[in-house]
Amino acid sequence: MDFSSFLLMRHEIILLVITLLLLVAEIFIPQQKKGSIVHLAIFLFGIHTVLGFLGNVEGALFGGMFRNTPMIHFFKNVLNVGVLILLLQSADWLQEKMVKQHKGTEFFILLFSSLLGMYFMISAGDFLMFYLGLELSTLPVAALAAYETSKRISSEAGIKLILSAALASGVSLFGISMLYATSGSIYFNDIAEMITANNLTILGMILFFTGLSFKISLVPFHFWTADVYEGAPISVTSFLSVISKGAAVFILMILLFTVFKPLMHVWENMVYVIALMTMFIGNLFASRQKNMKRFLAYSSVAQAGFILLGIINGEHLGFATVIYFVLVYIFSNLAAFGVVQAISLKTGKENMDDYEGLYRTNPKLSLVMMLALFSLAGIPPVAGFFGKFFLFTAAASKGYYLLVFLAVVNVTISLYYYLLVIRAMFLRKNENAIPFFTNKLYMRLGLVLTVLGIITLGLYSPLYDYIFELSKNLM
Amino acid sequence: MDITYIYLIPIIPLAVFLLLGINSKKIKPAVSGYIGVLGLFTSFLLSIYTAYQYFFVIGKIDGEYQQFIDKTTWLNFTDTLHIDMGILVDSISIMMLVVVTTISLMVHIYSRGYMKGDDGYTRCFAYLSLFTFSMLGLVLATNLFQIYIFWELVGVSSYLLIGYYYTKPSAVSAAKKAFIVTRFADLGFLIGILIMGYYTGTFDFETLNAVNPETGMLVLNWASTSFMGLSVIAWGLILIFMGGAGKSAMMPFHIWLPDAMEGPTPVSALIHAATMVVAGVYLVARLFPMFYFVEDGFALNIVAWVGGISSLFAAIIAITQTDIKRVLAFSTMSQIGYMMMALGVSGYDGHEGVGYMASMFHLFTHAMFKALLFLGAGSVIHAVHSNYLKDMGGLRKYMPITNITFLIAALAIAGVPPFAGFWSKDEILVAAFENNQILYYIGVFVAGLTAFYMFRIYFGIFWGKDKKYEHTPHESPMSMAFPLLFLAGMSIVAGLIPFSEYVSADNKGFEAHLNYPLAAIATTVGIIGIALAWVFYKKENSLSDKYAKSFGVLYKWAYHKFYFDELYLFVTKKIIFNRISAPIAWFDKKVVDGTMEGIGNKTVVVSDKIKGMQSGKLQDYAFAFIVGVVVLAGVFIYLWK
Amino acid sequence: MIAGISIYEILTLTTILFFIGVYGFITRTNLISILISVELIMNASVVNFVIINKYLYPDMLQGVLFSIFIIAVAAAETALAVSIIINLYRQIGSVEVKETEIMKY
Amino acid sequence: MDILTLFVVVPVLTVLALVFTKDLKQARTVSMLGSFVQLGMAINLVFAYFKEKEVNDSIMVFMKDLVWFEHFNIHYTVGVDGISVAMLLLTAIVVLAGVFISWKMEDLPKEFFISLLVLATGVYGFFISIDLFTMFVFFEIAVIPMYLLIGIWGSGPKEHSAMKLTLMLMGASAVLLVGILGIYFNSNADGGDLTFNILEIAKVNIPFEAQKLFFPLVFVGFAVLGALFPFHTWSPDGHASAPTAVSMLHAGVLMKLGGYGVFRIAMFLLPEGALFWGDFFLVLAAIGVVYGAFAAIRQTDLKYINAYASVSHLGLVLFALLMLNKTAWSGAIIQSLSHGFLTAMFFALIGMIYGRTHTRDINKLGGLMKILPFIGAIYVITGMAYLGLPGFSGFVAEMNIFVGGFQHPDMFHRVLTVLAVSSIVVTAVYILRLVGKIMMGPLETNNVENLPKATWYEKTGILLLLIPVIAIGVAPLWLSDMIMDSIQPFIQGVIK
Repeated sequence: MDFSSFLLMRHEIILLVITLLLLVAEIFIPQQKKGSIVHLAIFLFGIHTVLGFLGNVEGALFGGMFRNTPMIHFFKNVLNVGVLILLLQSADWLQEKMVKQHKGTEFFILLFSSLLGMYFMISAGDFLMFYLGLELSTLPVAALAAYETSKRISSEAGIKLILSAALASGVSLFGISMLYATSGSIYFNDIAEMITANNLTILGMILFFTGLSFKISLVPFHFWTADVYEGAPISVTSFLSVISKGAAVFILMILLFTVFKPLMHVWENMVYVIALMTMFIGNLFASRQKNMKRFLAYSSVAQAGFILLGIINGEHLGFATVIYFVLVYIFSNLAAFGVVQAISLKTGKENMDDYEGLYRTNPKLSLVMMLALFSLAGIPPVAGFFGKFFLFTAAASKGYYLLVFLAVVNVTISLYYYLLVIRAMFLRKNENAIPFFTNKLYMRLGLVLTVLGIITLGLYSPLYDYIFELSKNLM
Repeated sequence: MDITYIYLIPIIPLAVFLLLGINSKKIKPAVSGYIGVLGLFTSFLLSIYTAYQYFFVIGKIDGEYQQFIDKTTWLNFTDTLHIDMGILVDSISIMMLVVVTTISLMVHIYSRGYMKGDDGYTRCFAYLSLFTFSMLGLVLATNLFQIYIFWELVGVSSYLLIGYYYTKPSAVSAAKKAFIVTRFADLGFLIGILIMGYYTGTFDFETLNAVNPETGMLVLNWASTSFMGLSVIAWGLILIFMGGAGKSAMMPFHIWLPDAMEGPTPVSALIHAATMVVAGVYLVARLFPMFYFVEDGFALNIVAWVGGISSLFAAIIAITQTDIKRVLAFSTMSQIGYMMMALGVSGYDGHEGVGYMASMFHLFTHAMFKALLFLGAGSVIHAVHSNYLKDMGGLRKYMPITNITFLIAALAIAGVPPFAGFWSKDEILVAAFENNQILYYIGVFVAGLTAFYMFRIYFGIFWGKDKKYEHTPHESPMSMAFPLLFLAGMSIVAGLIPFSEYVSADNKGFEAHLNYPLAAIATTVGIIGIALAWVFYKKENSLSDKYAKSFGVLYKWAYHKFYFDELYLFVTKKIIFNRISAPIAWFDKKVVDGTMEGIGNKTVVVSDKIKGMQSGKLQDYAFAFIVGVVVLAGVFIYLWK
Repeated sequence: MIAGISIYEILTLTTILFFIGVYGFITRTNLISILISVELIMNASVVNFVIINKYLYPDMLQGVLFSIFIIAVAAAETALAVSIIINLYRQIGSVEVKETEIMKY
Repeated sequence: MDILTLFVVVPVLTVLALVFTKDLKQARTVSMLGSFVQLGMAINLVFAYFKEKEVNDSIMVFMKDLVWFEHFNIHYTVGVDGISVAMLLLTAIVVLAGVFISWKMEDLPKEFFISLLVLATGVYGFFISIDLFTMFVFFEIAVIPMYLLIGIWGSGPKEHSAMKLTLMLMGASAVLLVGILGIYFNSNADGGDLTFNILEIAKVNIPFEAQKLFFPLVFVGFAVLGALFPFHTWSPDGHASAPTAVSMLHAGVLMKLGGYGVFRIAMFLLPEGALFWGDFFLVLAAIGVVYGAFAAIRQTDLKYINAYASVSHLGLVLFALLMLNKTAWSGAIIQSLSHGFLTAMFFALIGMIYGRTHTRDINKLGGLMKILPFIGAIYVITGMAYLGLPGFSGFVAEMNIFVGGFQHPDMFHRVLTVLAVSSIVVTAVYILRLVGKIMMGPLETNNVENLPKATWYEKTGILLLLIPVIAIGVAPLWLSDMIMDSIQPFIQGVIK
């Protein structure tokens, strides 16, 4: 075995090294200088992100357990960018609050572990690797959710997440065991060849599917979402809603499009039904929320429903549109969470009512929020519109016009509650509006990056073309 | 013949209008008066010149008066249908040119005195010019659509002039009423035009009216489609006549005319007596060949009857009214009914077309003496500051010129020879006698009524009781007196014009002779009417009240104008406003909008209803999870594979 | 291979185990009990993997290996869950599941 | 840069410049300059169009095509025909007038003008696009600023109205989106690639089944913006709450997107669907025409009256479009233009009256002619033009529509035309009621005697709008011919 083949695991290895470095740093850096770990972590991760863009690699390791393709590689980069922005947005919070409680480094270690899990999950070539990746990505997040140990809701969020996740992965495992029973292998490629549409296989697939649905928070497996999002620290919520969800969507799609391709006639109906439920339930719940985090939680449930419209396509068009949408979604949601984060950090306020009159005191933040919400709602010319439009195109290309129609009805409903936030920020006047404040460099950088992403991703078409090319290779 | 200079006749008033309208605040009143009169005078001269040219120099070719047309396309509809703008010169349009410019000039001159000191002096002249322009455009129109365009413009100028005293609510509502009623009638006109356009493929009078000596009407070859047993062209004509009836205040569209007297009196003279209200007559005359030939004159019959009945109806009402302008208004309606009737009973060829000729003749003479009556009435009103008979009496001592001219006009309208009205009325009765006996008798009866009510107010104003006035009335200034004198002159001599030589249905002209027996009957009836008025009103006495009582209900009904206003009010207020519009507004608010809002509200309600699903209990979530799995498995394994 | 016992019987057993776990998860009031129920679900899968490997595909050890990993991960999971539960206990002095219902709707 | 793309670029640049302005004075000056440049460009385009048309015989001229999303075959394709040219001119004029009318915008002026110009950008983009996707993008860009414009600077129940308007319009655009996707995926019916390009799709025979399915979606999607009964209810509330310039722009320009879209997409691309569904929608449109007029009679708020009047007048546009012949279509386009100018004028005047008397309730107004002669006179003129008086643009439009409608060989259509014609009387009723009530009659007690007279910027704004109304009304031939020529290729699709 040639060691150069470990280059395939470049992402994983570097991230692991960074994590270990931080661990070491945690030990050796004296208490009063712990704040510098934040800079160090961001710096290291920044380098990691940049390194990720250097060249694509393709191949498999460990007898096919681990594989890397340009698409996977690209997606890891996407996740990296997302995490980097997230780190930038969280830096102030960590330095001001968490470092003082002597747990600044933990955040990075847990977060990076989770990210590492995702890397493995999306690179998985068999169910074992997939399962390990899945668990590795979930467990640290559960710890992170309970990160603010002094807060009761944080612990509650942690409990809810870990138990639900355990249940989900248990169900999922049971399903995998059935697939193993019918196909005799846990390798994706083998299963794909063996699979037939018998009852046990379908049951296995459904059980497995629910496990991932849980991560993507599809209805009716979404109930944990709102509670955990509300209880967890904003950075963690943000991570859950964009990075974790994105990775899960990616691997779900790969599995559905490759391993379960022969069962497409079953799962496309399933996806159809779940997509509808997810969009409607997510939107109906979101329209009533007052807490911004909870609000964004339901909105992200609804967004997951839209993603299924791309998945239902079942071909590389669907694949490309979903990846593109996820990318756009990462930027949009991060922008929204970033603003919530900034405001929460300065004032501790997280309710929609507190945002009233925000534009008159903090115009820039409000504008970022507006762009983010427009992008989430799918209003041109920001990127979200293109993302959604392409998803609908993907669904429509298979003739699912009714589904698209209901989806656009949902877009309208979702617009309603996004506008509620805009109403609070722009339309209302408030004596006790949140006073003007300025953000520190990291936060600003984090927001600017997201805004750039929101604006350019849509208008800059070569990006989509690039994704489209990549998705061709995967299939 | 180069006729392009005729464009100047309407364009000059338009220019005056724009000049005065845009600069209404900057121009001094005195100057604006001069500008208005000067502009009109130019138009007047041009009209006279045109008339001379047409009738005596170049118009008649091969014993027939020709049509001269000059036009350009204004708007294209389809390859064949288009609106042209241009001028059509033939005998009736020339005749109308003369009438319009003459009366308008007189009214302009008169207004300089009458409107003196009014804030809106300039505005008044601007509107008058606008009206004159529109009316001239209407007269000269070459096709149905052009006439419709100017028809509407005339309507709006009428609106503006009736509502001239716009701070007075009654004036505003009168203006509104006039516009809406005529607009409603114009709806018929427009639909008629559309029908013509669709079935004949043209709007041009030239083509529409074309009569081929061998095959008859050209239009008839184009369309033979029928609707409810009547050819669509006939329907079209009836609808077009509806427009005409609206503008000419025929039954049942007459209700706006009495109210229109809210406008300044010179305006009433110009628009609501002499020119605009005869537009309907002119329209029917313009399309006369069609009316005559299509469906054997079915539509023409309607014209005759509507005219006859309106004439009778208006004359009866006129007897009972106490506002002198309203009496004159009903008189106008009555006389126009006469003209309509004349058209309706007319034939086409040669002497058969006497009704047509008579109608135009009466239009001409009526314009002169009715304008005179109005201007005279204006002069009286100017002097006593009231419209009502009860405030007048014995004015002959104070206003000699007005008295004499008013008397001349009254004699003219009463049909006493040799005044103008006698000649034209006689021709009408001849035509009616020859074609429709019933209408003839109506006509004779109306002639008597006309004489009666006209002298009723004449005596009431100038004779009767000797009233004491707070301010001693005085004769009007020269600017007002001159038009009176001029028109009085016209009222005397106009009847002597050998009209039938120039204007006739087939454009060939014929020689009209006085029908002595009929003339004698008409004159006698007229004189009886005058005599009765003399008895009742010459001296102040209670005879009239007594007789009025003896008529009882009829008097009451006539006094209330047969409750037409109330009927209209009922239809508009109770039916349209309350029974159509209000329910629609309600429906829109509650049902249509309610549905839309309801969808939104329901969504919120549903959202609130289902919030219990998210109970916060971990185990409920797990239960939902498991149920989800089981249901999915059940459905997709057993039901929907 | 266990003589006299077919794969169906064992699979039935694991299925029952799975549903016992689910039932326990849904009905227990104590967070620790719930955690134990989750373990049952996991173990059902573990047994499944081993049995399927042994009975159906004895020439490769994929299933067995998988089950070892599951056990390890389950242990980590339990440890983490317990630590969070302890943290909760520190704040409210209770490990009842009904204490975790603050966030809802 | 090509002559058309500039129409999008200039407002965007204006917006960017506005970002750096500091106060009302700077903001309005910048907006005014930007809008002036636009107007100049629009006028220039008219001449350039005529010139180009002499040498270039294609349906659209000044075409420019850039690939955008290659895999979906999405292009940025622009081009204009006579209709778009006219619409662009309308937009430029109304926007400039709107800027003048908002001369004294106190609250957040910079943001106001930015929103206004973003809206304008969307509208310009919409009119120049001939790629369905690009068109749709601009369509939504034009709609969304309405929320802020009404919500922030509006009056009355502005939040509710803004939300309602936005949701209904976006809901419509959602329906439209499905329709557009339907067209897109049927654009390879004759072989060839999927495309969003309108001109190319028009050459394809989209299967009848698909046309039947997607025509109502596309039609309704656009027609909601054109206030199709029964989806018009956003309009009264929205107009009533919106600030003056926004009402102007919205009723004057934005609502025109509806008719234009129906014409350009629904009719052009799905002619068989149009024939199939025509009668149904025609009845709806005819109901809207009469219904809107009757509803207007009953209202007491000036803006509500105008909003319902718009329902009626724009119903006429849809009505004409469904008549499927050249005359009626040309009438529809001219009506769009005419209504655009007139309704903008109306709203501007209402704004001026409201700004002075602080009421829009007609029962509290009266005799304003005496104290506000300029506004009064223009109000009467606008009213007269609105009720279709010859000499103003409304007449030309309505006559085209009526004559066109009546040229339809089917009796049913002619009967409906007669019904639509009858709306002119009802229009007269409410316009005259309005004029009589607020301008004439005695002065109402609460109207102060010395209200400020119209200012120069108000006058400029109004005259900008009045000039084209009269120009079209007096000499319609050049416009009518320009539009007729452009309709020719479109009508051929329907005849085929």
